[in-house]
Amino acid sequence: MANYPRANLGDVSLVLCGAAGQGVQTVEQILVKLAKAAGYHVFASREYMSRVRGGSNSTALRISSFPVRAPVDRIDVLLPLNRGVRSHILERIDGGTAILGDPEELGDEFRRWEGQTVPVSFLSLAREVGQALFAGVVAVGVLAALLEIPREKLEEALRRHFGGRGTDMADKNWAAGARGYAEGEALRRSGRLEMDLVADPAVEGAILVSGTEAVALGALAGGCDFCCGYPMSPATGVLQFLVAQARRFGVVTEQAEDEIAAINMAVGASYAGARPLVSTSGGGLALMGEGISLAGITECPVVIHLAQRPGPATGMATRTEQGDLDLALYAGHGEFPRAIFAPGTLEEAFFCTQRAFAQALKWQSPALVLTDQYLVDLSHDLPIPDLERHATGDYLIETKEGYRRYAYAEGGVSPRGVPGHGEGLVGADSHEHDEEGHVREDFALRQRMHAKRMKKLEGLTRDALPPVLVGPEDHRCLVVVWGSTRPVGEEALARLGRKDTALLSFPQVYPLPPSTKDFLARAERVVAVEGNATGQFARHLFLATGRRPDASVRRWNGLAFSVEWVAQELGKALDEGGEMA
Amino acid sequence: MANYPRANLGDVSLVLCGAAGQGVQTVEQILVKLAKAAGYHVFASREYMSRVRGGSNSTALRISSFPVRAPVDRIDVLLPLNRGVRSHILERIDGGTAILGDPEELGDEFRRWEGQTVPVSFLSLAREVGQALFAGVVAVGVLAALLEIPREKLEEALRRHFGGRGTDMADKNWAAGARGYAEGEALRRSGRLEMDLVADPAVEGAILVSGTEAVALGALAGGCDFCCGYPMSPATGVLQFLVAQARRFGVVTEQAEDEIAAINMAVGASYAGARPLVSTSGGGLALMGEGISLAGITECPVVIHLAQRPGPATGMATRTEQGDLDLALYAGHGEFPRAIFAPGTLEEAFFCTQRAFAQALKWQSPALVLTDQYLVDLSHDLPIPDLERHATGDYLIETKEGYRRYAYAEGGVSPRGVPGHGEGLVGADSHEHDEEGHVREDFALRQRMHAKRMKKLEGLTRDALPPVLVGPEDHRCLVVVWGSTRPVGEEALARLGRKDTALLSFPQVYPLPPSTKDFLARAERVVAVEGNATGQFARHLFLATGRRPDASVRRWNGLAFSVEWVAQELGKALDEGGEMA
Amino acid sequence: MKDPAIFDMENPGEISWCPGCGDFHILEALKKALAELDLEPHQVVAVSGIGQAAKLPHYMRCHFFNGLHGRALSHATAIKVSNPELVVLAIGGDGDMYGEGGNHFLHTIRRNPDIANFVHNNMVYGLTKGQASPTSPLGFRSPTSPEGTSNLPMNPLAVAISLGAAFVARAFSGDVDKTKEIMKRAILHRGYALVDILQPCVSFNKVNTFKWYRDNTYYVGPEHNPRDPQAALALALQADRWPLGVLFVNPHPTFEETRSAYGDDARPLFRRPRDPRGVREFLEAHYR
Amino acid sequence: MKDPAIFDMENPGEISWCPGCGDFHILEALKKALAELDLEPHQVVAVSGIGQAAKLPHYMRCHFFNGLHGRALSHATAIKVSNPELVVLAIGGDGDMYGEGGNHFLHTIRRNPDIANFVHNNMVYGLTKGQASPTSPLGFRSPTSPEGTSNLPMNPLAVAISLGAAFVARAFSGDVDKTKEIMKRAILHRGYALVDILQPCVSFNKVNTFKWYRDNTYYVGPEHNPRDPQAALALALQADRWPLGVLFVNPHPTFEETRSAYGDDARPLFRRPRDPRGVREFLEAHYR
Ligand SMILES: Cc1ncc(C[n+]2csc(CCOP(=O)(O)OP(=O)(O)O)c2C)c(N)n1
Ligand SMILES: Cc1ncc(C[n+]2csc(CCOP(=O)(O)OP(=O)(O)O)c2C)c(N)n1
Ligand code: SF4
Ligand code: SF4
Ligand SMILES: [Mg+2]
Ligand SMILES: [Mg+2]
Repeated sequence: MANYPRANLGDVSLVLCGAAGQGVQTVEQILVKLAKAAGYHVFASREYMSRVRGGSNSTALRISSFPVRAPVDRIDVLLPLNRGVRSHILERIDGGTAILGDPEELGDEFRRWEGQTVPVSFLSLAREVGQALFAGVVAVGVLAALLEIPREKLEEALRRHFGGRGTDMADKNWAAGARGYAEGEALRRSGRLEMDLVADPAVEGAILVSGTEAVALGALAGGCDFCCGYPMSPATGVLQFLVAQARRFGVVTEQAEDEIAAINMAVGASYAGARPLVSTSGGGLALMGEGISLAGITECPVVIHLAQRPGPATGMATRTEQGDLDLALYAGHGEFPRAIFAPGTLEEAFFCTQRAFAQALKWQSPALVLTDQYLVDLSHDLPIPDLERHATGDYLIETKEGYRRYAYAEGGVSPRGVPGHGEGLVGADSHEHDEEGHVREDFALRQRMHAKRMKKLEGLTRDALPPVLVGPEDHRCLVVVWGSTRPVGEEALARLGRKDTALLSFPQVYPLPPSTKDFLARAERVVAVEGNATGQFARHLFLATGRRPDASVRRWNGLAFSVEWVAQELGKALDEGGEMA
Repeated sequence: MANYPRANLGDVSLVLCGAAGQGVQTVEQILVKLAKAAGYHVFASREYMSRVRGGSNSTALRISSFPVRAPVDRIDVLLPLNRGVRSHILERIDGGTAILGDPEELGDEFRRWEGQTVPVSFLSLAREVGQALFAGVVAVGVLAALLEIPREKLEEALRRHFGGRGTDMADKNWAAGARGYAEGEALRRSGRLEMDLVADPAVEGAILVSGTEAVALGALAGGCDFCCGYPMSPATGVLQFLVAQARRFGVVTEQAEDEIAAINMAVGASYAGARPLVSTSGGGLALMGEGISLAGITECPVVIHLAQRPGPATGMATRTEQGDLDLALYAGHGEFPRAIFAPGTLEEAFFCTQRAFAQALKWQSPALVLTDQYLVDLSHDLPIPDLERHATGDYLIETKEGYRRYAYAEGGVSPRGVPGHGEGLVGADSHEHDEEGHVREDFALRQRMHAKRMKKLEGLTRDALPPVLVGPEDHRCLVVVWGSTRPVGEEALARLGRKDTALLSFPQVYPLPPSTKDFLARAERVVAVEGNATGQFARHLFLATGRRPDASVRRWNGLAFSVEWVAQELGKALDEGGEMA
Repeated sequence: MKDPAIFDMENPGEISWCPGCGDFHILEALKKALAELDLEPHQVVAVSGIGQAAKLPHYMRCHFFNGLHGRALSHATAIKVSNPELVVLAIGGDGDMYGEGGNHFLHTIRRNPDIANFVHNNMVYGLTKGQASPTSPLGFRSPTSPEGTSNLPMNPLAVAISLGAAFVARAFSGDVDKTKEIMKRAILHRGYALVDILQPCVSFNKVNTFKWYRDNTYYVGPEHNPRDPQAALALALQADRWPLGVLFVNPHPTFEETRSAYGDDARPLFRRPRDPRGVREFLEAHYR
Repeated sequence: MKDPAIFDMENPGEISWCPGCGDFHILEALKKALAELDLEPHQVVAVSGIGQAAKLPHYMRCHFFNGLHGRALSHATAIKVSNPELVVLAIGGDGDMYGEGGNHFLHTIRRNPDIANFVHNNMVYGLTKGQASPTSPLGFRSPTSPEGTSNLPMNPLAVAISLGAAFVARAFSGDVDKTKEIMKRAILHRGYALVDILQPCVSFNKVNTFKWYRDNTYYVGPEHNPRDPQAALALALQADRWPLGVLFVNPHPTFEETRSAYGDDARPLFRRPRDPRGVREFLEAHYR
């Protein structure tokens, strides 16, 4: 009956739904690893409610013969582990969707789509092994068989995953998986549901990481050795990752009492020579402004990971948005230089975070890395990034007697010493200060010191990452994206197949390199795609270049962009029909 | 020998210097009142160090036959109460300056200007009355005589000022004042020092207030009945004023434990129907972002007075700057409407603060009033402003059963109820919420509610105060100023006497009214004057209008602009020679 | 005495607490307490922060202000002082009140507004999935303390008593009836009243379970004199078994009572006429 | 034992404290304490917030970090844990440490970094000109409390003891010698050590003057057992006369000692090589 990939497509889009705490993530984790091991490219993204148990969350997987990096609305196979699937998922069901579900659990919920439903008795199969809890693993088995993953691989994966909980648990899970596998094979044989994907040898050797992991590992590659933070979705993962790896990588970690303690500990650590990272979301950043300003005047390098979610205030705690660019640009009182990165891909998440450390250290300034819930929670396969090439120096000197921390310097960068390294005394001061860091009310000194600090903005600008152009050099139209919207923009453009249009993506959003202006000047029509209501990046681009995007594609409902939606909206916007920015 | 006003001028510029805690402010207060009572216009501004005792502070007075509203570099009479006068004052001494000082205290400090020095034995005269402490009052007496203020007026003023400390103190102070008066008369008669000012009958009935008082009284005129804050220069005065008047005006006041408590108390108070004001400086505002964002999503009107000082971080605690416009524009995470006022005169300080309440209440949004150390600490005479005309409604309804706080409404404004007023239940929520204020994860609802809130920005824009044009309608050049730089810009322009140039001043900086664009478009050359290093307002104007000022005049050394300096810089900038913005 | 059902939601959406969570019992106790005090929904404002506990106001019919993580005490104080006629409750978790909100906890006690502060103390961060909280026991393993937390657990009762709090009590959510009684006393008490409510978190705290609380707590008897700070502190610091009940009572003037704005006028702020003419008169009298 | 003069500034600018201020004595005691502990300027980091007290690091020769109002404990903790070889002092006023910084005060005590916290407690906001502070006595009149503050004064010692602080002491700046001795013990103590130093503010506190402190304080005798929390609390809460000296000692592992980053490597962080190859190996081993 149903055969995937659909015609002319190379990937299967699989959506798993379930209540919080019900194991959707376990299913996802095992399945994704299995699929990758089988040589398929995998892409997984998640959306979930702000609750610990119950509700209905979903994971969208794309399993593919070629690399996939963006979510689609299209659902090929929907696997609802329990009833109560929410309308934004149901709306995506089309005539080509197969629903793989247990009638016992779902009851009437999918009555409308009876013809497309492939009933599988996950629950009773699970109960045969022990209890209903195993239903998820049964589902893994079914899908593994459908994906033609060898049975031994499934066994191996399940035993590895559950091995830590004792052999009995491993046995039972494998038993559940095996039952599912048999069911899946039967489905396949019956022709009711088939998936035919071609493995790609390039997947061999690739790694599979999430956005959270890419940011945290990028930080480690940048020499991060201090991480403190206060839990806040969707930023907590980065802190927790570094806590878990603290011993291995020698990272001092601590859960702070609040965000103010976190940023101030980071500045203190930096003064003492550590390379601190702070991970937070918008509400936390809104509390950190004073501390960031302190980093500015004391010239202490600190890196802040800002994982965005919809605001204002608590907003939508587990959803996604790109609504805090303005905040990142202007957080903190007074004027001081900073750098802001906005990785669009996992490669960029590694590299930009590493680079944030390098730039912070080089220019003795705060640096921010902006991600969002969508980005930190997605994962896909990618080649191991080359992190050695971008290793950062430590830019530290051994101080001598008479050392002056804020010695006047061309370019604004005074040689940085830390207490305990050399004979000098190292001062730092939040007031306007003299070269030693002592508070002094001198108006000419003020002007000089402020200019010295601001001078570093020139260096940061020289070092700024150039925007990435994808598509024809001789384009007429330009689609600009920043941060996590890059891949969805790319795939949407590819889908539109327009030869006249290129995509320009900004892994660094501040300072913008001078080349930005040329890029924008060359295009006849510019369309900005971003995940907020007011067009913050479009405004920011205008400020930097004098070119106001002609139209924009914006979404701010808490959900990530999909390829189809962006393609549709871009289609309109590129044809001059779009909303004016 | 010395005769003031100097040729072609109508005012005397008098600078008093002294250590903190040494009574310069007492001298200023009494003198200014006396001069005003004598029918002179008075203008006083202060600059001081961040310390409790010692150092050297100064007050600059202009006593005048016509209204004066800005500080000048020119010093006609310098009165150093003690040695240690700082270089930024000494640099302003010119050939026309008379130095009125006690050789016993000053020693060699003014040797360079021996010929211009008029020795007065303040200290020995003071000791004759009792102790050196009275030297300041002796000086008041000298100056009163020089200003031809009747002796009885001096006596009355001194007795009133010191009456609270007992008759003995009043008598002694009057004795000191009388000795000074005699000395001053002698000086006058000898022709060594003369001041000839013409009284202006218009001064009669005028009031004399400081920027701090104008903001606080403007707040009261806006119905302010709640004020909390955490002490921070230069914002503390507004809180302390309202504390002092709490009983009279029925204002609930409290010194909070920190700025976060202050802003959150304000939001809570607003929810319960109060009209809260919070007064802080940049460092405090940097901590309040989350609370402001809460006001945004809960739609609770709050007014924040932001008295700027130089940053980053502690910066220069008692100095002035216009460096926090960006912060005011973007503080808080997520997107929500706000209004930002920036009074340039004391009349505007009254009116803008009152208006901030009116707009906050009408549009259920946070409103900010930006001042700076220079503005809050200056004072001058002005006619009693008409505050009744601008009285604000309370925009409150009595709720009915089934009341929904966030009911959908054209224009974005839901009828506002408060708990305890009517039968309805009133909810407020920091999450994205439904019409009752309950948290609900619904993507369409999110989009709708966010749009409803943002819609209010249109109303705020319609209501926005227009910029004020001073000078010829048919100008070729336009000088733009915001906030406290307005009067200095006006006087500087007047001094330049250019017929081709007008001044455009912005009492409201966000949202900017659409007319802004026309104003800027009409001018051939636009020069922005502002007190920060990076040209924040120029950037902001560009964003709103697409017109980038052609040049700018900026200062960020912690001191207020002076008429002479602005005139000089404007002269250059208007003639295309100025620095490009 | 009213029917607790008047506090039930008209359209109860899904409650997002985990089945078996102690929060349900606290909600039940609260509705009963309010009803037994003869209060109606429009007299009560439930103020909360962010966390699982802090969702409570969404599950109860009354006025509510669900603000920011850690700031409920600031909001509640201001609401009460702006309208002293309201019964104001500040509700939240241990992370909310003692972690992010720790400074407001300290200073609200000193300020003494007439509010009741109910802290659902599950010794863990529930909503953000299991990190250690300020009250987590030493050695508590969590995603931010995989080797066990090394921070000493905070004793909120001892801190509150040290600060001279007006009313300090501890309850256990597993005992709805007694919790309700303690809540009633807290609400009736003039001034700031802390009730630290021990609450099992079935999802993330496997140490301090229902059984653990039951086995390690007892009610203080009538022999305890709650006006005696030393005795109260001794109880609060008791580590082997944790006393439940009202440990400390220290009546003193409330924040509202000491505001001069209420010196000559008892009306809530929103009921007062505001007229800029007063400012004109003041200017005429003092600034000419 | 070194010469305290090694801590004198080479180019002493003007000191902006008022003549007669207790801050001078605290500075003197501190220099002596460090010298007697045989410490040199390059071994010591003076960390402070903002306030009159917090200006101290500008008047002493050593490393210094003069950060933000209220945040010195966060800075000091991080400096110590980033380089445990340094002697780290956190210095500030009562407003700084107990007001704006109250939350860090609570949680730094729980965290227990090996730092000494010297609080110049003048019971007033000096730098901002005389507002009431968290420790101001009830009824203290100030520009923000003209009718007298109604907030109960905070007892920082009792709070610290309630939280199980490692070391809690009170000193009086008027007695340089004893203050110096207490400082030495605080610096030597492993873990967080609070010394609340009673300090006259001649400009703004006309209540708690030098004489007032002298008349209302006494030193605890050797009969006091500082390991006994109940006894320590009783002393801390004593209201008629205020005990000076070390009230409480509760040794337990420090923050630095419990960081796994120091499990296998004692070097300060800045001395460690950082090599992204470790990340590659980790990726190869776990993410393929
Ligand atoms: C400023 C800020 N920081 C962090 C968060 C994330 N956050 C929400 S709830 C919570 C902790 C919840 O723990 P607790 O207060 O104990 O409540 P519980 O869920 O255990 O009932 C945190 C850290 C937030 N919402 N706001
Ligand atoms: C965030 C912030 N809020 C407020 C201030 C203003 N401020 C500086 S020092 C101070 C209080 C000083 O009192 P205390 O800490 O007791 O020190 P003291 O001057 O009495 O020694 C305040 C409120 C500030 N610098 N930063
Ligand atoms: S996570 Fe814990 S506290 Fe939160 S609802 Fe579940 S059981 Fe209750
Ligand atoms: S104001 Fe008080 S604390 Fe500050 S220096 Fe002067 S006397 Fe000392
Ligand atoms: Mg909790
Ligand atoms: Mg103090």
